[in-house]
Amino acid sequence: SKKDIALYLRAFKFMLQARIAEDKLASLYRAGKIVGGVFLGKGQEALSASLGVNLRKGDVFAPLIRDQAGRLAFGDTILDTFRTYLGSALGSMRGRDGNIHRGRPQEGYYPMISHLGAMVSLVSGALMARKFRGETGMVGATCLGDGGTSTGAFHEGLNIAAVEKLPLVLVIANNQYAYSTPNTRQFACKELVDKAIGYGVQGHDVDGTSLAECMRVVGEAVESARKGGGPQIVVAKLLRLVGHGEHDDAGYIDVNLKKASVGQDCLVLAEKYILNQGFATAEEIKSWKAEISEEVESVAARVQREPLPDPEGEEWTAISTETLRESI
Amino acid sequence: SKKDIALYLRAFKFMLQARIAEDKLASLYRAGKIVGGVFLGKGQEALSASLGVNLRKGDVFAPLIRDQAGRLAFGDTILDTFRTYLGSALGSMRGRDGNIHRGRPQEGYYPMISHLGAMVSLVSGALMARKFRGETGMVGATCLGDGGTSTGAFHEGLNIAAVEKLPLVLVIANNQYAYSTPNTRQFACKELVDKAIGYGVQGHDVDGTSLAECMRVVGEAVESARKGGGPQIVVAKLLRLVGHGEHDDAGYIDVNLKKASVGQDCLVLAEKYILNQGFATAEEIKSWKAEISEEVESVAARVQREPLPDPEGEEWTAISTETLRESI
Amino acid sequence: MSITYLEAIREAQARALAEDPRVFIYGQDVGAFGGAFKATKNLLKEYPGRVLDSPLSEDGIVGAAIGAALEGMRPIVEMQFADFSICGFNQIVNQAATLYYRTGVPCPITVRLPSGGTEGGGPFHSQSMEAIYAHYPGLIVMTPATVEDAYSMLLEAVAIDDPVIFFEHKFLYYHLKAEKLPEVAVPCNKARVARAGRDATIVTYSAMVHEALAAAEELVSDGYQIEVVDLRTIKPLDTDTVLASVARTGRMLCVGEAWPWGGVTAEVIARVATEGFGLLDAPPQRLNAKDTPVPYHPRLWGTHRPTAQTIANATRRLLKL
Amino acid sequence: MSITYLEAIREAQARALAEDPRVFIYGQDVGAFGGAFKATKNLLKEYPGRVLDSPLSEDGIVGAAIGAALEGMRPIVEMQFADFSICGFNQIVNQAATLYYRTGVPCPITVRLPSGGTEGGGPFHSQSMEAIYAHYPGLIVMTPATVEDAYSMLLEAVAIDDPVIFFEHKFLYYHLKAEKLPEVAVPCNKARVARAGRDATIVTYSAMVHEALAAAEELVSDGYQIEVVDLRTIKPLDTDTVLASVARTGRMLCVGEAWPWGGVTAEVIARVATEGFGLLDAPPQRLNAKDTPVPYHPRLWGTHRPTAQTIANATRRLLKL
Ligand SMILES: Cc1ncc(C[n+]2csc(CCOP(=O)(O)OP(=O)(O)O)c2C)c(N)n1
Ligand SMILES: Cc1ncc(C[n+]2csc(CCOP(=O)(O)OP(=O)(O)O)c2C)c(N)n1
Ligand SMILES: [Mg+2]
Ligand SMILES: [Mg+2]
Repeated sequence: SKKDIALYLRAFKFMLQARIAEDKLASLYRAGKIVGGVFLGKGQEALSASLGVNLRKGDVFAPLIRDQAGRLAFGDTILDTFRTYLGSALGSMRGRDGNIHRGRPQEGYYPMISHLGAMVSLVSGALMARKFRGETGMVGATCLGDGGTSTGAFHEGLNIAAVEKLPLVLVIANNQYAYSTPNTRQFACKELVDKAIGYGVQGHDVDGTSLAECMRVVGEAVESARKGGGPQIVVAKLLRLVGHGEHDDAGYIDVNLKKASVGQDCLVLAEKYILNQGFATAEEIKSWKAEISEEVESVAARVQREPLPDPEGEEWTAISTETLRESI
Repeated sequence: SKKDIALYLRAFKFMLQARIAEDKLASLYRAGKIVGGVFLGKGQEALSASLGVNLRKGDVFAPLIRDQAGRLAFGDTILDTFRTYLGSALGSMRGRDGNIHRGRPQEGYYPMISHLGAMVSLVSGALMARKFRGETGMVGATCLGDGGTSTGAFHEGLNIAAVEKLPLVLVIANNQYAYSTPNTRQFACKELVDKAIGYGVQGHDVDGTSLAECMRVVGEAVESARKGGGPQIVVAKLLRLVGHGEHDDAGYIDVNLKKASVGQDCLVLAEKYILNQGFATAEEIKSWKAEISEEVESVAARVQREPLPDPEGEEWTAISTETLRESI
Repeated sequence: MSITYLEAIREAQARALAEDPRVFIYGQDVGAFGGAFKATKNLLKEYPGRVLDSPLSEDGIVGAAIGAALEGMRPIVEMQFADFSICGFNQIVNQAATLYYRTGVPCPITVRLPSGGTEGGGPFHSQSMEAIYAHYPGLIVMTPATVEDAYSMLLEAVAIDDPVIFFEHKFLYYHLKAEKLPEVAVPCNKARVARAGRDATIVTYSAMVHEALAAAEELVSDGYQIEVVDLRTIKPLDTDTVLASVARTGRMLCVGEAWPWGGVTAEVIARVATEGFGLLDAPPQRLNAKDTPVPYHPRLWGTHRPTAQTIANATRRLLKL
Repeated sequence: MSITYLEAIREAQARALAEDPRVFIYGQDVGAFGGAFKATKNLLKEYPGRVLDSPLSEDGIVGAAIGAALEGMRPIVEMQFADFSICGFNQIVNQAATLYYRTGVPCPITVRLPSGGTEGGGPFHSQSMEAIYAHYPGLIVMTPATVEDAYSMLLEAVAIDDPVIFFEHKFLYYHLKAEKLPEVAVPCNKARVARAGRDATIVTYSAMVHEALAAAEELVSDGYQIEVVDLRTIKPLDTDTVLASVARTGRMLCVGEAWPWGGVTAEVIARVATEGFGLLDAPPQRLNAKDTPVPYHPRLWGTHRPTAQTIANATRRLLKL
């Protein structure tokens, strides 16, 4: 349908934005302009974008490491992405936190902490709050990797969501590795989606390299959660097409996986698909890329001219209540 | 077979010992002779004994709150049980820890810490050590309740056992409540055994009120772990027939559950079964009870005459290496 | 009418539920059962839907409370025992405590921890964990010693926008009584001179306040007037009140039920030594629990923790220095 | 040939594996990959089957190590960052640390924690958690500051029957170098006078030792000779060496990279104030990280932690007191 095509293209554009923005972040990292690390979602944009475009204002979203596409689709900006990576004082994290630890809780966009699994119960709690207020029709979404499913936090958070029958959508990107650790050293079930029944939640699996499939399956999962179907887990099979971070050459990735269909680039496939289906012309896509590249370049340049955080101006406190602050 | 009957009666005697010993512990608690708390396994003896009698020297066993029967079957004594509850200086915990926090690690009998779920990974690690040394044919067993399955520690420990294909037998007593919390507030899967597939381990369920069933199913699980079948979880349905502890009147327990078959007393059923099958006569059973009661009474009397821990004599240190001790 | 420390905690929660629709209670067995210690007794009946039994999942419980707080609620979490809060420690210190600093959005959760030693409690139902929480930036750590403080400080905890770790002492639950609940409250960040004195200051908090007061009473017969300062809240810590007392007495003994290394007593001495060195006529002293797990048997436990007796002896030694 | 702090840690593990068949290494990515920081590089190749990649499960990793230790092994656990050890905290402080006291059976595990701040590390990859581990009874807490100590103390950690928390500082990994590895080792429970002085003592540990030494160097031009004491191990803490130094100088500044409340600096000041009050010619001072999460941007981080500059200034103030 027209609507589906429009939504597909919307998702595709967020994939493009994410890919182009992240390529730029990588080059800034190589140029020594970004310290700490840069963590990319290359190969996972279709899954992440599919989630983002299926969420609305009023939903809650706690993305993870490789969700640049989904973040943008949920309302995050390339500007704040670069501000956070470069530690601009004007970014939402004000240089206090950086890179993927980015969000605006007041807008339902939660900044991850590094400890994997910890966001699952957070989103469940947010949904409990909505339930208290009798709000319906909204969902809470969060993302995790194959490694993240081994954390106790994932287990406790998902179980709470199941017990409370909350509209949680937990998207698990099985990109075959947790840093260097392959699935075989991470879990022993045949498929991660086999975990669903043990929590009493609905399980979906999907080919993470296909934007069309991700749009369909993630769309169904979000829809079903919205309709009161309770927690949903979506497990996508795909491959991380970059290092764990830009410091990592990913030499440990099995070449056969790279050659296999799981190793295909979802962006390349989506572009092919668009052309085959005649959703858009090569020229149009080319112009989209050009536009985005231009925006990314100008944002990168702008942010590098922005004020850095000022240690002197900082209020060095972790306490919001002024009367309860002390300097030790 | 003769062997089966003998083993059944062995298990039954441990059930009797546990029941009679625990009744005495309860009365000592009511008499104010035991401080802190007393936690009984009433209604769970069949399951616990079935595990204990299927273990051997050289196996590892980390029992939990309601495993008096299994503890005795694994080699623990009524004497050390009372010493630990009464804090005797001669007990294996020397008054430093008490009640169900009892064990002798040097004999593969691990003392639980209170934090539920924590023993699962401990037993997995013990089995990893045996694997390093190329030892086979032994198993490691541990127990948990329905509530314990909600802990991250359970999840991480079981997953590690699955990844390493360890001979772990995890016996889950679903006694319908975690303290006052019913299953409906604890998990949302239809059956706890549904969790097995999500870990890639073998799952068994069993009627925990039937000693014959427990012997068969737990026996199979232990056997299969011994033979290299990897981790096994056994989920038993039964009902806690006492309070969470002796301080608790368990007024929250649904009367319908008490009336239902899940609410039957496994000890009463086993005794009936023995008589029906002609495994033993009423007189024999009577004499067993008498013997055990006598032992329990004499142990209780003896332990109350034993030296209490002496604060002066105590070496107040948590460090085994003398050169690294300090007094602060 | 007289009310216990435990009842005061129950009353404070009832009032918080009554006055603020954003408040709810989440924890193991807190619902119909009323909690392991009955601190939420009848609250579910009085406030249907606002007192929820949780699964056995401390990490998940705290995480959920934080998420609910982000959506405008004021969750009160009850841990069944402080000792088990360790399983929710990551969510508290890394998620709740960092949120305001990282995002400017506060995290108004209150975590109630039934804490401290009792007869037969043993290593895992007796811990005093205030120091490890206070070490982390971003938390308010309250340690009420009286019925009045248990009530007013818990109400304050719920009202505060920052995450509050509320240490309620199990040893005080039943036997500590007051005639009535306070109308006016001393702000939680002010320490209290629990007994005025002249010869030495004992700085302490929570259940040890009562041991210290008994010791001070005993020392009267030796002809000494001992001042006892109840910190009430250990983070932020009211150093000024402590310094003012030491300025009067010139001598300080810090007493805590927790383990010595890096405990409240170390922090207090560090502050007084750096800021009030000149006020001290003798070296400041500290008395803590022994540096081992909390033993099960009452005879061992009675020696493991400071008592009126050992506090009195330590004070006598201090007075001779 | 020259060897880095990180290589020393790798060499110590290689030697432990070579000399003791009970030793194995367990942690995330420690196998073929050689660990996030390459501290176990090639060890799997050299010791097949004895370096195991774990799932992403800190609680399970530590629990498994404890179980293996009970069965006679000597596990070395690598946490990918110290910050994530919080997820294994319960197993460390309640299981490993209580085992000997409860049962008389020791628990010989070593937990390696890549710790401390670096540029761009941010709130969750920069923490200095030594104080919360030291607060619990039953643990040995090592904080090596030199290549030699990283090597010899790690070997000692593996040999010790008690659980050892081994804080290796990420900031020292690559740039700190030594000519060769030590043959003889100073026992881990002895502090070290890293620089002799006369006018004041700076007590510190881990990466801050190098900031303190730089500060002492700077103060030479002011005509001061500053003594620097490297604690090496913070639990047990070598109070005698600290007191001996303060006896020489009469002045003490304690410096730590961790948060102030109840940190190493509070513990050291508490000990010196109680046991060495008479040795002090001026109030003891402390300098710590600021009481907020560790910030991401280098400009903020550089102000959050003590540096040679701020240590020098604090020392100047101390010298004027
Ligand atoms: C509790 C915890 N332990 C360890 C880490 C360090 N760490 C960061 S990312 C990562 C691998 C994550 O793998 P996965 O969950 O599969 O996500 P992916 O990186 O593949 O997207 C690890 C081990 C962490 N962040 N949190
Ligand atoms: C991590 C943790 N949280 C809370 C507790 C307090 N607690 C002790 S027993 C118990 C209920 C356990 O229920 P279940 O696991 O079903 O075992 P059961 O008592 O029914 O045998 C609770 C909540 C604990 N021991 N550990
Ligand atoms: Mg992955
Ligand atoms: Mg139960």
